[in-house]
Amino acid sequence: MSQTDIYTLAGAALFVIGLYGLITRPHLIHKILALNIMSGGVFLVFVGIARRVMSPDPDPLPHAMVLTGIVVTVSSTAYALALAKRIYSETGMAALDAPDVIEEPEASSG
Amino acid sequence: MAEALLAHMPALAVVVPLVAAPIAFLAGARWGRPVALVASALSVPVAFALAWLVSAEGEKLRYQIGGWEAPLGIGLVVDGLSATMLLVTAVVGFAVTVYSLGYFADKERYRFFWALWLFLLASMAALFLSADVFNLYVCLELVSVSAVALVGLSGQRDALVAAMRYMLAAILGSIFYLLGVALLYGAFGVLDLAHLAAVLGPDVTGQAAFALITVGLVLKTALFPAHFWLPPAHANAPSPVSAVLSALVVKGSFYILLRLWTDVGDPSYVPGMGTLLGVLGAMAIVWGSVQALLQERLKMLVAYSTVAQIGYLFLLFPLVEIAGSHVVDAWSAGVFHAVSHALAKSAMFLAAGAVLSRFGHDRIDGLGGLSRRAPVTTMAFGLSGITMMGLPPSGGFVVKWLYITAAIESGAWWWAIVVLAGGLLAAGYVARVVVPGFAKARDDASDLDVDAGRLPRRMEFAALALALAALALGVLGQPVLDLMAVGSPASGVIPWTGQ
Amino acid sequence: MDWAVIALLAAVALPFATAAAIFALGEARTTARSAVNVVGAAGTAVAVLACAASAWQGRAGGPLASAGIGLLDIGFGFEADMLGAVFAVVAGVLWLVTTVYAIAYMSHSPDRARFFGFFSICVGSAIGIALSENLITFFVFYEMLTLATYPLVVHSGTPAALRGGRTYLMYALPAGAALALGVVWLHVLAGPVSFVPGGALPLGLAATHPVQLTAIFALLMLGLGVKAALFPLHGWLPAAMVAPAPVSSLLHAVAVVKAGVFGIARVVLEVYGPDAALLGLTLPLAALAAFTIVFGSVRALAQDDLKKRLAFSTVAQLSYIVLGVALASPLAIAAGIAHLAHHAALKITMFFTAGVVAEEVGAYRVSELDGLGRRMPVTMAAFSVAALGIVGIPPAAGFASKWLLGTGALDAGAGWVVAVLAASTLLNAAYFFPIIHRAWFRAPRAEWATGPDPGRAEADLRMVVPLVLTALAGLAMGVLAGAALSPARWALFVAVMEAM
Amino acid sequence: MYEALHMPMVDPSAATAVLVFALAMAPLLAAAACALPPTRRIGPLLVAVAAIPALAGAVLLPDATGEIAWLGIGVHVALDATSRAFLGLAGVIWTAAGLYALVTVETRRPRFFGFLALAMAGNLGLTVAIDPASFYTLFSMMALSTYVLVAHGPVRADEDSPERAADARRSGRTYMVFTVTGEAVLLSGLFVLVTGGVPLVPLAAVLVLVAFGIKVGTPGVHGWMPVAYAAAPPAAAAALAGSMSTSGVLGIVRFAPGGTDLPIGIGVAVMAFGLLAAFAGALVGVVQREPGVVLAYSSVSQFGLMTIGVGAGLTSPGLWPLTVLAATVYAVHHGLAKAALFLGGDVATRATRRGWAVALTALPALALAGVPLTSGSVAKIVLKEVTAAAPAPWHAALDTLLPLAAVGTTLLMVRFCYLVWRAPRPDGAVRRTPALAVAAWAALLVPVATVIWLWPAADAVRYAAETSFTPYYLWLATWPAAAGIAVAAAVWAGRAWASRFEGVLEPGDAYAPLFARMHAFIDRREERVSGTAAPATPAVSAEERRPVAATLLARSGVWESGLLAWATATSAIGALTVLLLLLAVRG
Repeated sequence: MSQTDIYTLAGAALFVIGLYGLITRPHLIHKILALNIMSGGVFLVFVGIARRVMSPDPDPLPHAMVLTGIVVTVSSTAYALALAKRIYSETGMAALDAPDVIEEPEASSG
Repeated sequence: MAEALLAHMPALAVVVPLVAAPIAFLAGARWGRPVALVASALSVPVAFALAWLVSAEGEKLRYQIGGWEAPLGIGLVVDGLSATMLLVTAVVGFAVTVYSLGYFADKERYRFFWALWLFLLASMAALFLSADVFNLYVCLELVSVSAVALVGLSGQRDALVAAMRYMLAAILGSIFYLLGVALLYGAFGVLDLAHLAAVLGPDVTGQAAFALITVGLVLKTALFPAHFWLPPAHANAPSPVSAVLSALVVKGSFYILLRLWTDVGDPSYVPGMGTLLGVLGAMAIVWGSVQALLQERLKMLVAYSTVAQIGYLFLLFPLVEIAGSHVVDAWSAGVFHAVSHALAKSAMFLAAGAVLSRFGHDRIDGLGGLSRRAPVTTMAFGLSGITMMGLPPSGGFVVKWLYITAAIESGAWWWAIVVLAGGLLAAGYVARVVVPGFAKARDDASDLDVDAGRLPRRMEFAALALALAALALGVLGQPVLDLMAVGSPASGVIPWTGQ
Repeated sequence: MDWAVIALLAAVALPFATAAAIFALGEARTTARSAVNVVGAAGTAVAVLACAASAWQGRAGGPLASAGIGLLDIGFGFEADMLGAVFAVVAGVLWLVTTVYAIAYMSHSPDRARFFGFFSICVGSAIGIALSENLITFFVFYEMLTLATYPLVVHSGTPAALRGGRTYLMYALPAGAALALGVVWLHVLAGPVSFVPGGALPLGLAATHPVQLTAIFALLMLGLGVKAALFPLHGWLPAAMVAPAPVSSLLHAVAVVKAGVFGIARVVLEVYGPDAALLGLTLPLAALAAFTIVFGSVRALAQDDLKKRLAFSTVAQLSYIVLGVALASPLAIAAGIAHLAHHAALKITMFFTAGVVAEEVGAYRVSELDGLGRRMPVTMAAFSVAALGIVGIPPAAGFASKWLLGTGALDAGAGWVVAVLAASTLLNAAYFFPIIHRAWFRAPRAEWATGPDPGRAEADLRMVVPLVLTALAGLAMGVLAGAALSPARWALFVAVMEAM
Repeated sequence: MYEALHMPMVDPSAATAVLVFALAMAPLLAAAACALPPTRRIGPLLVAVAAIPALAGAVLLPDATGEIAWLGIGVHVALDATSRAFLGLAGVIWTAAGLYALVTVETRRPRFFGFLALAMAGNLGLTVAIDPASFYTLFSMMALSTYVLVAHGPVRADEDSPERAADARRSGRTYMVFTVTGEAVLLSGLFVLVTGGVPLVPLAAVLVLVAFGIKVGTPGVHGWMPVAYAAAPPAAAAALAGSMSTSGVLGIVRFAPGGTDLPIGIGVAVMAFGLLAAFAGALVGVVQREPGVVLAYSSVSQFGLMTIGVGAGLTSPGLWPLTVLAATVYAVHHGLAKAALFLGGDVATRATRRGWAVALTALPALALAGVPLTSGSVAKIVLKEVTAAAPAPWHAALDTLLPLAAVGTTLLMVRFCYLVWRAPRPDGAVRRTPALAVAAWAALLVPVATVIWLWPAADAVRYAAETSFTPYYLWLATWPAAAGIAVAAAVWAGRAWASRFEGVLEPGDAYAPLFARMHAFIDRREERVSGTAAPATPAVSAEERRPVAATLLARSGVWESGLLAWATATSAIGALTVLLLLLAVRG
């Protein structure tokens, strides 16, 4: 098993673990963290890929992309956290409750 | 001078709103409005100029920002498809801006709207112009973040929760997309779309990358069953935002799918993928329409209509795969649907917003006599409904025509049935809104406040103009069809069949 | 631009322009709106007549005035041909008459801007249908007509009206879907289909694709049959009678329903042509039409509601046109085409009358019409003339149609049609004569005999004059059927072209 | 009109033909005068004289043919011997009837005279319109306008009542049912005739004969005749019996495909029906109680005689021209006599002292019976010329039977005169019969007596007229009448016994119960339609069906709320991912 494969498999594992958390954990902070774990997984895959190029020096482009990705993830995480905080202050809980559209449906006219 | 300006048109399309956004932010509650108006108004001629350039050139235009070549520089590519999407974005954007000037009468509370709105426009433009898959990822994120911010703008509880759902779904989609990009790069070592198209070959990693990217974009496009975030987000956002989300934002991720599956690769690259997407599209059409029939609130109804209409976009994929000589029809149908739905759905949301902001509610069973109280708005809603139903003369009809043609030509008539059934279901939910409008006025029973003030005319007429534009596409759509074909499969060069 | 092309474009565009102006003027400006409406209708009438003139000029195979817009390979095109001119003139000229009637009739109704606006759109769509050069354009206007009619059906906004409107849509929209499928399918199979006398299908297509062409024909008939009120697709028409009288008059006796039969004529004669008979499609269509004739008449017998009785009569009469077209001999085709005009003038008179009667004396049922002839003799005389005309009593126009149809049927070797005509005549007489009888021979209702003038009291002249004019037209079209430019004569020209 | 597609032929006599047709249409102006308020007062007078121009045309104008292409679907007009005879007949009768009506009809005058004029125009016009469509058009116009005349009710204001008006309307209804049926059959027949081609000629013949058979009261389809004749005002009845029914004969003459090789069975059947009519009409007629009904059955019987002639003519193509002549002569003779009888009967019953009137009425009665020196004697000889050529068993049988029919006719005439004589005298203030009415009737007697001797240019008629003075024919004409009178005398002698047969058959005979049932049915039906036509409600309301659909819809809403839940939705994404990756890997 090459180094690349280890990175890739670890990345995939993180991705799946994150997805699992995202699905099952109701708390918003957990969900945001789960997403971060998934992102981490993706970055690992990227880093692994950088090594796959048949040259002694790793390909710099994936690293550049990972950096960009990290920036994007950090900012969106920050925004998500702010949103979660705001939701907590508005509703007193940090979870996605059932959206109000799911009230008891009844036959409507038309 | 003029030529120099023309040469930089692709950049201008992004730069104008991008520069205007911070200015609007800094200009504050009062002066942000004219800044946004000017910027979005400027975007329209820029988009037209680009469209003209592309048409005149007859093929893809490449533009390297700062003169840096790929792979290091950021390249912008304009072909017919991009120009079309830019044009729609500019036109809808301008109409929504005009509408918003009336809608956000409470200037202080919505002071951030203008900057976010311009950011959204800028990132949409950048998305449609991006030449490589990673830049597309960045744009996608920018679009998502500004869109989420706009959804939560009112700060109300439902809106915030909806924004959060949207945010989580959007990030999840982006992560899937990014993973796909990583695999793609791993498999082929290039990111530029054109390069990718050149080197794409049968490769498990590449196919897996396509699959993951598709999952991410399906999520962002809210294709059934991944539509879970869309109705609350679109229904609880301020109406101009709803309009843009339904009309443009979901089209952004669809645009990337289109690029990947028809420009870079083709649906047969992953056997069964086209059919699967088509089946999901068909399910979306039926399910979304049925849910629209059930909704009690107008904006929810319109949001579910979007869920249904998104389904039509995805019928493109199976038909492109099997339509033989009518592949152009199938492709054009999908793209044309993106255009006509953008116009009609924004009109519909703007009309719904007008009702909501004038009468203070949008309960469908309280809309009796609407056509009498708000004739222009009702007409805007009804006319955009015609496009939803796919009846002539409307853009929706052209879409239906092309899809059915492709379906019959390829012997897959069941897609034609889906298209037609969707039209009938659309008639059902449009009628739910329009029909009570004709009910006899009974002042004691109507939920429409007689004393509610008049809406600003520009709100009503912005909606009407968009609806009329959607109708006009059904008769005068040929230039749009010509434009979208430039440099695309529809131009006669069909890469995936090697012709 | 040639005057004929200007007339052609004006005929289609003027009603829409009128509609736009009416919507723009809004509810309050009644006088301006009425003026715009009348001027628009008059202009349209002139334009359609000019179209007819240009069609007449080009009848011998000369170039026809045409115009269009391209879209994909389908294209929207208009052309002033002989067949289209019939329907265009009927719709356009009767619009003018109906406008005058409607302005008076609706003078106390709310939402008049909406009403007259959509009314204009309906007429514009009908004229567009008439002057369409190809199946696509036809379909576009056909669907526009479907939608534009809806607000008029539900105009009063009562629950009954909304129900009627819903029934209408339940029929019309799926029909539109079937039509769309048929049109596209045909387009895929045969390429762009322009209407050509004698059929437009590529040579040999019927031999190579009989099953597809049959299926397409069925779809087209399904789509067109709803507006044409062919059994069993007729159910919406009686339900739509909740609409105000001008709508029932112009749209549900002329423009909308005739759009369906006109479409059938176009498809059978100018798309399928001889292939229709070759594929064995005309006989079932003729049989269905024949059944509808009898069925509609039988149902009409049982209606006490005057407008419903008229509606079922329309169901039956429309199938005369279909029958004529399906029989496909020159005389039968001529009968169908002529009946398009004949029935229009006669039936619109009857609906005008029904409206006047409902408005003036509050009578909605046949059983409430006793002695009405004495109260409004002019109105009821016009009604009686029209009724006799529909029954086919000469010399009113209905007879000319019937004569052509009967002889045409035998020409086509369909002797059984004569029996249908005979049965239809008897049934028509059975449901119309009692009305005439009540109006003229029964003692008037007591409340009319009281009051200052126990004798007669006609309605507003703006309503009476139109219905007298249409009745006279119905009479003249029969009396002068042989005269140059009469509908029957015109129809014979068309039929000869079609059958060549 | 289909010929009209080609250039119309220019005919030198076309102008004359157009003129004849225009003269025949003159009553339309009179009808318009009745309809329009300013001229309403003089309308009836105009109607009364409206047939005179056509009559003048029939007498004065030369033979002519022509076409009026623009009118209707092309009107072909011909003034030939046949049309001249029928136009003359119609002109005379309508003038007499019009003048008679002018002074006797007191109720609902504008309507009555308006429709009288329409019927008149139709009747006059159809005599010269020789193409099927125009003939049918005018025939319908005549027949349908007559409804108003039949349903008119009492003509005298003092006798008018809602009940009697309602009775008249029922009679009108009966008339209408037969007429409209006849129109439908006729139209079908004409269609077949015009375009059916040779194989369908027999069918055309049958349809045309049935249609016109209704008009002339052929047994089986005769039911309307006694009802309508009795119900119509006398002037209208005179026109109906004398001229309008007779146009049925014209129709047969014009459109029955005589002169072609028809299956012989058709001719034979026609003869059989004619015989049945001749005898049954007489038998049923003599037991009637009303003079009008007796005259109606007499018409059934008389038209039966003409029908026998037609039947004989149909059996052999060469015989047809003579048949046409015989039918024409007989129709004119019968028409004039019958009209005179109707008017005379009314003049007599209006009078308290009516001896003179009955005596004068006997003149046309004798003519019908065919006694020597009357038109009947000649007409019967002409008819006999045709029947003599009938196939084998028939001509012999007819030789025996026709005189017997004349016995029946005589009986009917005696019965009629008796009924008129015995009719209740008007009580109270004696109303004088207007002089103009008497004059109109008296004037009608002149052609009754003379026309046959003045018949222009027909050898057969001249020959028959001469022959009628030979002893054999004198005897042949006399004995049936004498026998009839003898039988009548015998009946009178045994009247105590015979009176039990009086009224044993209702007017309409076999049809009478059917009519009663029909009226009851229609009346009931009208009640029901108007009673139950509740405001339009759909049979199955949408609300009733709603629950099922609503349940399904509601359930889909619940499912949707499941789909919207975060966990399900993201699980679905996960599943989708797996599915897509599987697709990708498999590919």
